[in-house]
Amino acid sequence: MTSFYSGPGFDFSNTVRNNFLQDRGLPLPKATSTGTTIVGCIYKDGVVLGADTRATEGPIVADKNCEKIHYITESIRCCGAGTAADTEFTTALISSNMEMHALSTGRKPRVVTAMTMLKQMLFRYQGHVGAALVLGGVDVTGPHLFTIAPHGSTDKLPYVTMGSGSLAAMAVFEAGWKPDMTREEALELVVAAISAGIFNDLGSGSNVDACVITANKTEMLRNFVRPNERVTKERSYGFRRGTTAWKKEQIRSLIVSEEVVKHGEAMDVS
Amino acid sequence: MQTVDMQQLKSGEINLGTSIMAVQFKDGVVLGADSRTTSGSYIANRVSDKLTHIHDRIYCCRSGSAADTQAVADIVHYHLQMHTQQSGDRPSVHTAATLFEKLCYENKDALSAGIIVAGWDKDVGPSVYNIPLGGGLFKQPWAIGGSGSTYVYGYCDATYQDGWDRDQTVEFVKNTLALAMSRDGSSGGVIRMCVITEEGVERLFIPGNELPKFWEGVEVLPPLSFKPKQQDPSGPVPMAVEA
Amino acid sequence: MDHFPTNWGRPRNDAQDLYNTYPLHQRPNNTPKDVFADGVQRTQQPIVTGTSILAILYKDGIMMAADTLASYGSLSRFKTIQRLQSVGENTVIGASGDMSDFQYVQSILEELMIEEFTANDQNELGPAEIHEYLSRVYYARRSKMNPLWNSVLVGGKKDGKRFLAYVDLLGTTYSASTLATGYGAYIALPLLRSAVEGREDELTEEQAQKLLTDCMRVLFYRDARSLDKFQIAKVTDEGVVISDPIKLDTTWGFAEKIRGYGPQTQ
Amino acid sequence: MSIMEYNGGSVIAMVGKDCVAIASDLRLGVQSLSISSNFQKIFPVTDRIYVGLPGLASDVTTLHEQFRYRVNMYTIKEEREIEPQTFAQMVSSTLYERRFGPYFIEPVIAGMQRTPSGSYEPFIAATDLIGCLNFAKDFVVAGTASSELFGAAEGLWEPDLEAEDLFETISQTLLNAVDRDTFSGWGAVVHVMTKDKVITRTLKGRMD
Amino acid sequence: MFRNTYDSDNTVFSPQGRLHQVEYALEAVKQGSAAVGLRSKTHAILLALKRSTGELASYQQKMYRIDDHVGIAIAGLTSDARVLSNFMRQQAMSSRMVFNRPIPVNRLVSAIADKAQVNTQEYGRRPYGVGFLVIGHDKNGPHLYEFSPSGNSYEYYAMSIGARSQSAKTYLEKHFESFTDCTLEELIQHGLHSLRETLQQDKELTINNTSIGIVGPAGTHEINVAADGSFRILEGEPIEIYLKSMIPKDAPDAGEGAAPAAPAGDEDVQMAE
Amino acid sequence: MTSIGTGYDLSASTYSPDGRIFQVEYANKAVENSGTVIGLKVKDGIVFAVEKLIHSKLLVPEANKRIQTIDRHIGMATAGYLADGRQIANRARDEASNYRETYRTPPPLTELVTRLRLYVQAYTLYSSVRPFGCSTVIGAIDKNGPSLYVVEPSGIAYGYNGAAVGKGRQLAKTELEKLKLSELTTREAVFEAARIIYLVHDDAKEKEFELEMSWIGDESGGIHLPVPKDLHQEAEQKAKDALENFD
Repeated sequence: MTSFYSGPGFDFSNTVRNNFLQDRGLPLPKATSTGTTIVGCIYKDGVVLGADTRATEGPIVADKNCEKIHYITESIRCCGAGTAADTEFTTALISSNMEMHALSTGRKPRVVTAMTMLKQMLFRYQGHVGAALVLGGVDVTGPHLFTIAPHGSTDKLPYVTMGSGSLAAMAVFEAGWKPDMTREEALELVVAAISAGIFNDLGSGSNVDACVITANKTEMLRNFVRPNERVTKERSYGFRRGTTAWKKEQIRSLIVSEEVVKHGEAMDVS
Repeated sequence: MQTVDMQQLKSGEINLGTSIMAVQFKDGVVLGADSRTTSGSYIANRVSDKLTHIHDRIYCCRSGSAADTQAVADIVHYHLQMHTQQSGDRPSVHTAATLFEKLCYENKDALSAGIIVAGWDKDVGPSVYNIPLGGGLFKQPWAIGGSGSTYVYGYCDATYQDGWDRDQTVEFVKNTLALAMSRDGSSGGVIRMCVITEEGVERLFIPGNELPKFWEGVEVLPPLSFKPKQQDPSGPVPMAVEA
Repeated sequence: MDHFPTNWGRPRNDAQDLYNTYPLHQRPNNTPKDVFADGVQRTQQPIVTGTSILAILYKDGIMMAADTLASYGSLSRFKTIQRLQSVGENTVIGASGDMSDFQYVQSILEELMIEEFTANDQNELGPAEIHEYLSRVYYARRSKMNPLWNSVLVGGKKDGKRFLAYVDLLGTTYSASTLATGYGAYIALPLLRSAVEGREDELTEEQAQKLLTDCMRVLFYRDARSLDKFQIAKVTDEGVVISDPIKLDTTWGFAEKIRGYGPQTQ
Repeated sequence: MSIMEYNGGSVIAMVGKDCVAIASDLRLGVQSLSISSNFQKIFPVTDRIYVGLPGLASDVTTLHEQFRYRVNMYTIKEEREIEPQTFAQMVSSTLYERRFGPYFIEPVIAGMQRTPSGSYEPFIAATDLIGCLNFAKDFVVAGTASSELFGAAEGLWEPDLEAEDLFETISQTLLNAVDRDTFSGWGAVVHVMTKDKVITRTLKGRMD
Repeated sequence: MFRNTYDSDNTVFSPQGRLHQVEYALEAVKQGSAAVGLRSKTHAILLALKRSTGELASYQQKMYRIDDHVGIAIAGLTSDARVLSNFMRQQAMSSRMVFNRPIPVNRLVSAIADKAQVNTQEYGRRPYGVGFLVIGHDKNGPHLYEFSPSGNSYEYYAMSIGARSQSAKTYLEKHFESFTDCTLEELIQHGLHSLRETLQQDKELTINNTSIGIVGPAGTHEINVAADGSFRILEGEPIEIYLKSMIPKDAPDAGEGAAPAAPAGDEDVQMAE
Repeated sequence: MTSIGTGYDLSASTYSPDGRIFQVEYANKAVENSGTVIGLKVKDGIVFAVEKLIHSKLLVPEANKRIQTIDRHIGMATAGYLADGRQIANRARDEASNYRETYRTPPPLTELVTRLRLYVQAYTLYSSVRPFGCSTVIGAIDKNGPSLYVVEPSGIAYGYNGAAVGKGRQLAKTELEKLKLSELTTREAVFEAARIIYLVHDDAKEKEFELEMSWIGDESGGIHLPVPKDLHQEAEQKAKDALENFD
């Protein structure tokens, strides 16, 4: 049972078996992916990030309100698109490393540091770790915004989009972005860009999450806009008790009932 | 893009379709590049900077996979900084180019990178090196690369002359890139240029709406409908018919 | 012996017109089947291609836009190609996809319009009829496994009614107040939808033209097979007007200070 | 056929008012051949955590053992019982470790989470086969009948169901969904957890 | 009968440049019972006299619906009419399928005329032995066409074909200028009067031997007519009311007289103002 | 009439002993009995005019067209059997369309006439068909400017500056010859054409008729269109006036 020992990094012990199964004509299943529209834009005082909240598994909506803006440090956040598990774990790992880095240097970490860690990790996995990221934050050198593609390439731009809805969102930016916007203008533009993705791209949907980062404050605006609220059902579809026939019932009580028996010596319990 | 094939290869990678070039002149070198980054035919970045700082007087132009060329450039940059720290002296362009070549050659199966390295050093003055896909180091007075370069080899051969000054060289780089960008769908956007001389590095920027103009054709293809042409009716009577 | 000169050179085919009941000029032309037909490869992909077409409804009619580029792979091969075409007095069509197929479609539409003209009975084909006809043509060709590789927008205004619809290489059709083909469907359509839907009867010509120009600019920024030169066609009660090529004004200045792709600052 | 359909099986978990339920079918098959009508896919982890493991049967066993091992190690090291939230993270990282050679399991977790005030609140979660967590507020599903379960649950689930009502809703959701899935069925089992007891019922279902 | 050398087949011109076979085919049309067509600026109608071969036989169909907007009345060989009307239906359906538009009526008539011409020029065929009156409406209003086996087709204000059609024609020629502003009821009345002219002595129009075909908006006596006034055939009971509106032939102002006035006391027939 | 009863005149595939094909000659007879059709080729265009005989007053005026359009720039009118005329027009349209399909350019009239006369001639060769009982006046403005032809039932086609077929052709030809056609404008030719038709009809003193005219010229944008209503009326009025003065 060597497999119970788990070292750092990925475990490839199943790959031989899985490849064998695949060769036998059994295709490997799909992982949860965030079809996703994620965006970021620099404004006068900082950075605004935005994301939709739909997760998909093939054509199925797997999660209607997931979180795609991940925490890196207090003033650095990262939106993730692509294979959901990869974006989760990659950002979690870098977040952890950034914390360590901050502790060991004793300084507020910089956005380029996170960017470099992320791109080097993704490049190492040659695109197999399917994370497409929008990294934004403010550090001593000012606001920064990057995209990091799954293969490890980065781009530095004042406004960026990623994910399957990136084209729709980029159209909104290209038509409406201008330098030195106010917080309200930037936020409005980000909401419009995400909404374009939500309403025009099948891989994106539900709500708009936003995050406004300035030099001394980070506002995580979870479900900032909810344009797709489900209307409450007019009638209840609850079943009458006893509808379902069962064959066997077993009840396990979790209440540990103690009977206190008067005894000669108190507190002598073994 | 909704599902991720777990066995995916390097598909959907971001590409620098690119038109890049570097030309040397008496006092230095001029590097130039377009600014388009594509993923398929989507322009992922229309204002990218493909001129990468390697050292004080050495820059490179990148073409091929964005991820690969960035990784290679970062590694060389790291090495040259270490080199400077250890030797206390600026590296030569040749040194930088050699490092690039070594990485590209030894990892030729894993990389897709075509790089032009150019700069100025005190040993030989200006120099331009071309490292094509798969490695190999080729010193040239001028070098072009990327998908757009195939459209302008003829223009470069016909135009380039030794002994140009800075301004002539800049003009040549600008025109060549504009021609390549106008024909290559994978190149476009703005022209970024770097002039590297002993004195320093100067950045030049030509926005997309101010590129040099060349022949583009003026008319659009007329519709198929026809307009009869008037002719002198006193001309020959058509067709002689046997009685 | 077949005594009818018009039948010579045509094999007799009992499956069609057994008793020659068709007028001479309409007899089905029963050309012999190509013996190699089974091994023939049909068009597998477009070669010389045009990119997006955009079209919207507005107050006075419909407006359509297309750039003037025909690409050959990534080569910008022909930069002065008109991809908008008026058909009759009330209709305009625009095509993306294979330009050779589009030219063929233009020629059959020209034939059709001449046929209509020679009938000389004031029964013109309007946009709805032309769209229906095109959908039959495209569907017939895809059913022969030999599609015409286009996405076409058909728009027009006839008898006070605006019409805008789409047909593609499979014969798929649909109609909406905003339409776009190619990359336009991803990039321009979100903008068009939010600007036009629900305001079809309010949008003025100036607003419509500005909207399409803005979308063409965005497309030029983000579509690697596009050009900064385009044409706008409008169809109103006054008929079809296709503009001269318009050059886009574009903005790049914000990028001047960008250095490198990461930590680089010089 | 996908490897996920090789043995068949589906699991669903739902949140109620101060209670949580998790249910699965009982089929074990080899492709279209049914082998067992009493194949348990839901396992107790602690008193207040159940985990459902639909997917490849050999991996069901392997992962169950693996989780048991890791939960025991946690209990020994930490000297406390693992909470559902923590367990979900453990499941997630266990699966992601094998990002490039995954187990063919899509776990579903249901439990009663202890709140700082000492009471319990319902908790459900599911992950995909490489450990992407999905914390839902209503229900989670997995397995070969997942699309049918999504549809049925989307229509039937209501907030704040009492334990007995939750039992009816989850049972009907499961039974109706698996009736439209060839790879699931052959009976079903439901566990309803409240803060002080776990009711386990074996349902009558179609045996075809 | 005089034996003519130049009439044995349709590929021979007579020395005068005539085509006797075609002329004989036109005679075949006259073998059929009469049909009358006329139009106002809102309606076009057909009226036809149906024959029955005997007490036990039904009346022969004289009218066919081609499409929503087109109908025909026939005179001559019924079997030829079937072939041609079927062809017309195909043409009409093809126009709807390919262009999503009702076929322009003139083109439909030209199509069968072109088809008929072939049979006048090639050996081994005979010209069709049937004539049509075609009514239809399009954006230019109602139309009436005559198609004949010679391959000719013309648009008329009013026309009649078939046996003794000349008498009907005489009536029509006398009154056609007033048709333009007629109501549907007046138009039918005129039609019935002219159709009556073709009857043999001692016969009269009844609900059994008369068919009426209409395109145009619903008349006062009609119910369940589509809003676009598509083609419908009236037979049997519904035409009773129209037959009643006829002015008896021996009445002083009937038949040859001036435009019929509304019968006194009959409120169903309204005169146009 | 040496032909009748000899048996040499019963088929288009039969020569008479003196080398004539009587069926073709008979076909010409059909043409000679029909309403007059004239065509004028002038400096900058073509004008057609037809004497449309009215066989019934029930006919809708202006509805039954005798002049047909072959292509945007080609028009034609026939005299003789009208159904045959339409057959020829349909063939001409097919040929024009075929030419366009092959060469992607509007067909020149010479080419079209060549094809058309071969078609007509084929019907003079066999006993299985009869020749066309109509003559065709066809005209166009193409890349060589205006041109005008007549295709006869024999398959012969001549180019003309002024053409006339049908009953009144002799008088019409005499009138046409008086005109300086190469100096007339298309608009002027409309008046002349109307006058000639009225003149030849008057000569025959026959049934009612209707004048139908079309033109191809600068004013019609180089395409074949009916003469505009007002111009048509003006020309018709002038023709009537001229006739009265003439009498």
